Amino acid sequence: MEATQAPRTVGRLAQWAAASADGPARDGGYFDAYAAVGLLAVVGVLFVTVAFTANRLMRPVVPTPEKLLAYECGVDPVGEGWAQTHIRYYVYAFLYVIFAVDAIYLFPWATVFAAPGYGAGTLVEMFVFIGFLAVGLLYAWKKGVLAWT
Amino acid sequence: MAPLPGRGLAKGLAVTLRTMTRRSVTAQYPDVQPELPPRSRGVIGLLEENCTVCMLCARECPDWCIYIDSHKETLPAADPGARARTRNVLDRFAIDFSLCMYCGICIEVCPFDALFWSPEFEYAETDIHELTHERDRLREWMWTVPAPPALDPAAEEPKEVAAARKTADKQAAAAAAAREAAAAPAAVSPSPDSAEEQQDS
Amino acid sequence: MTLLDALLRCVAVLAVFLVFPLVIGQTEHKVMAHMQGRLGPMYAGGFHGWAQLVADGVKFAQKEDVVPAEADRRVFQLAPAVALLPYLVVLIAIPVGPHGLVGQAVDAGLFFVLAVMGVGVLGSLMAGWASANKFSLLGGIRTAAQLMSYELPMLLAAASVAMAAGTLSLSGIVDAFHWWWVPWQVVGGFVFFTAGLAELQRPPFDMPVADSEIIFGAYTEYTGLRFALFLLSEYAGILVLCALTTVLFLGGWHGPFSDGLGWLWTLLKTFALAFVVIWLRVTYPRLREDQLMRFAWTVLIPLSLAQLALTGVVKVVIS
Amino acid sequence: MTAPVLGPGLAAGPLAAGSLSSQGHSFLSPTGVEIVFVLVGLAVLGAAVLSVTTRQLVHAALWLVVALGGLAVEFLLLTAEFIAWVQVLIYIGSVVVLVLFGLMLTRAPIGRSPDADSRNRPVALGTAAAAAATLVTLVVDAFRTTWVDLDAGTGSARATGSSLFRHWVLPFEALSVLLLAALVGAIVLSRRDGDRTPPRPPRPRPGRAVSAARRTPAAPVAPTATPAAPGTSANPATNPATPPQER
Repeated sequence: MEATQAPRTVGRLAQWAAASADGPARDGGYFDAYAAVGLLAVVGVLFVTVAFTANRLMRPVVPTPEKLLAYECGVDPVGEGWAQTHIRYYVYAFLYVIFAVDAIYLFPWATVFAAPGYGAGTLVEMFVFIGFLAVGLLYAWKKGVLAWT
Repeated sequence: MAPLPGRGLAKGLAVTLRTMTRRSVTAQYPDVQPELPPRSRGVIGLLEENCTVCMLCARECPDWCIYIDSHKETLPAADPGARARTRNVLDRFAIDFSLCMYCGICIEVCPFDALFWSPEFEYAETDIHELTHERDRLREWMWTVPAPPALDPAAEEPKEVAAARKTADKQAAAAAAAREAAAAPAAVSPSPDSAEEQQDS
Repeated sequence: MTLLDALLRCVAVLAVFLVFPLVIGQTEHKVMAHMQGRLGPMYAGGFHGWAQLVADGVKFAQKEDVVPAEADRRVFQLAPAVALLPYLVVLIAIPVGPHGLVGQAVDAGLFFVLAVMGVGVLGSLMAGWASANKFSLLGGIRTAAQLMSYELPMLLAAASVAMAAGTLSLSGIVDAFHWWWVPWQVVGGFVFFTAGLAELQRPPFDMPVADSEIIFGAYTEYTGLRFALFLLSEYAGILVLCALTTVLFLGGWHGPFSDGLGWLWTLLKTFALAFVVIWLRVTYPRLREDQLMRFAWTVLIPLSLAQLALTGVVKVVIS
Repeated sequence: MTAPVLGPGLAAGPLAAGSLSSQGHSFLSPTGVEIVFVLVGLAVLGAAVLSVTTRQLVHAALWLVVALGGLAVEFLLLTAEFIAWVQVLIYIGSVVVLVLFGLMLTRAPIGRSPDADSRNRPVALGTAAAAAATLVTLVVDAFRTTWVDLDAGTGSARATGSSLFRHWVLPFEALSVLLLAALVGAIVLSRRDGDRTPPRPPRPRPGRAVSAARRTPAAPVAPTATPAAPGTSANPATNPATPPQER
């Protein structure tokens, strides 16, 4: 298995990283960090574009009506490209959105609750918060929403 | 109910892990030829000389994949007084292996031992029409038919052998009787036929 | 940091992104084969078929790109890129070794990673909808439902680690790691890894692509390179998930000689987890859709909430 | 590393855009961050306009993704790191997925939906313009030429957490009640008949008729619009998510 890059490259990476230090929160480092992320996104988009373009040059284009039909295990498609599905899925979506909003609050809390000046009080506050939602989850459970019909 | 929850899951993991450490059973086919059991049903070979165009095979074939064409030939009479005899001459014998389902009925019904199973199996074609093989190809496969496997030590004697032996014994007995009878007058040499027959069968 | 420097890092990340998933995919070919008593690919490249996936890639690149006549052309074509790119972007923030050996340290790293990974599912949704195929659509719907059920335990488990470390920075989390975190966070690790598997739609959670029911889910209509990109995104997802689990729950680069060989530890742990992913795929049958949902909501979420409580209490007690 | 403040005119690349020192601000010499901010803002605006004008339902949702993603970038540029990723996680990762999910569950035809246009364009345009005018006036009036220094870290999770748990604990707890209410509401809405069916019925014994509400899961592929799983699905009239079944 390739050790990612040659050790030399790893060393150089380490040097750069050391140069940029591990405190990206410092002024300036913040923008640099996200600029690098943005740059990577651009590189990724470039990669996909190049791949698609190269693919367009290489591949054959021989469309036939049969080929362009929807694939349904080899038989001619039945009806349209839509099928009735169970509504039950949707309840999970509701539940998720609500719980996700809840989970978001855990993150700022997680970073501060053990810091001096917060401690047990903050812990209890969060437990109250989560407790309310756990009650909601229990309610959903009791109502049989979580079990499939 | 398993005594410990998740025990079945762990067991499954153990099975796959154990299999991974074992030797795999894959045969590397094109590099290593498979060892086929005797009487493998690979393809059907034709021994043309034995075929009398009786059409039994074609008629018994469940999916009608045997094609036989023939014509009659008149043989001039051997003796001046005899009638002229007719003989069937095979023009075409073909098996469509895209239809054949390898049931082996044709081989079973052939009364003259013209058809044989050959273990040869590498006759794939890119076009389905080319899977109809004519008699020259079928004849080539004939030479790949292995000798029949030896009988089990305690096995009953095949019928043909038994019949041949019976005949041979009878003839031998007859010859012996004749020898005894002719002991005084003149010695007649025993017929060589009996020995020959025994060998043939 | 200069632009060139940043660019080099990006290229390095891209290289990792293109090579590692192939390594994982090849490992999957071989491990799966041997677990099933087979040999797997043996020819491509000579030695035990090591170049099989490269050959696959070459093949995919030359195949015709079929867009169904009824499909929404643009969305259909764009979907693989949407599915793929989030994993690439995420990869930059995952620390490999000590002393800042990371593509780019991001302060809210954990949060960033979780947020961006969630975007990838849009690709599957787009593919499912745009294919104009009812099986694709069902696959898309199942993908969405699965994401919604499993994102939550994943978030909660990740929050537990963030609580333990008191930071959202991935490097910071690894820095704060002690060996006793492993037993402390083991439930969270289990939940995170399992939920991640489900989000990647890996067996046994591969209901959205269940071939015996809905052909290949959202990817049914895809051919050639676009199909390959979807597959690549799945394996890149495995890489990201295993690397993240390593960083969050297994201590990342911590291990003997971690000063010099830290990156090796991260890699080893990541690949060990990738092996587990493959192992699970070979071992377990697919869960039914209702079992899948119930598992998330009645097992994983309560477990992760319990882990949160445990983490919070222990943390307050020891500090 | 400290980002060197390049000459104002040269600071085009986002990499060079580091600190915003308080002196020398002018609309005529924007920093890199400001330029990027404006560009992304234009992109967001464009995506937003497309999302409300397109006739294709799913395209509208996808343009919304672009707009929301652009907004996340804007938050990032304003150093509101935490909010930016919340934006991605909640809005793109769950709200839009919810919207797409709903569209797929009901019917999202490929191609234009002629009934997607409510013919209220002038009214909508008027409302939008009025709202925009109000907001812009408000913001401009409130800040005028004030320059806010953007320090990285002010929008981080830690900062958010400390202000949340120091000063805003009560609203935070109230929020949990709100979320609980939303949860219960969602469940009640989607299960009108929740009282009729026991939450966990005993396993149906062979020979005894299974109650109509507890059929085996309806086959996922049900191309015909049967009133799926009688008794359990919501009343189509009350739940927007239910596809139009009776035609």
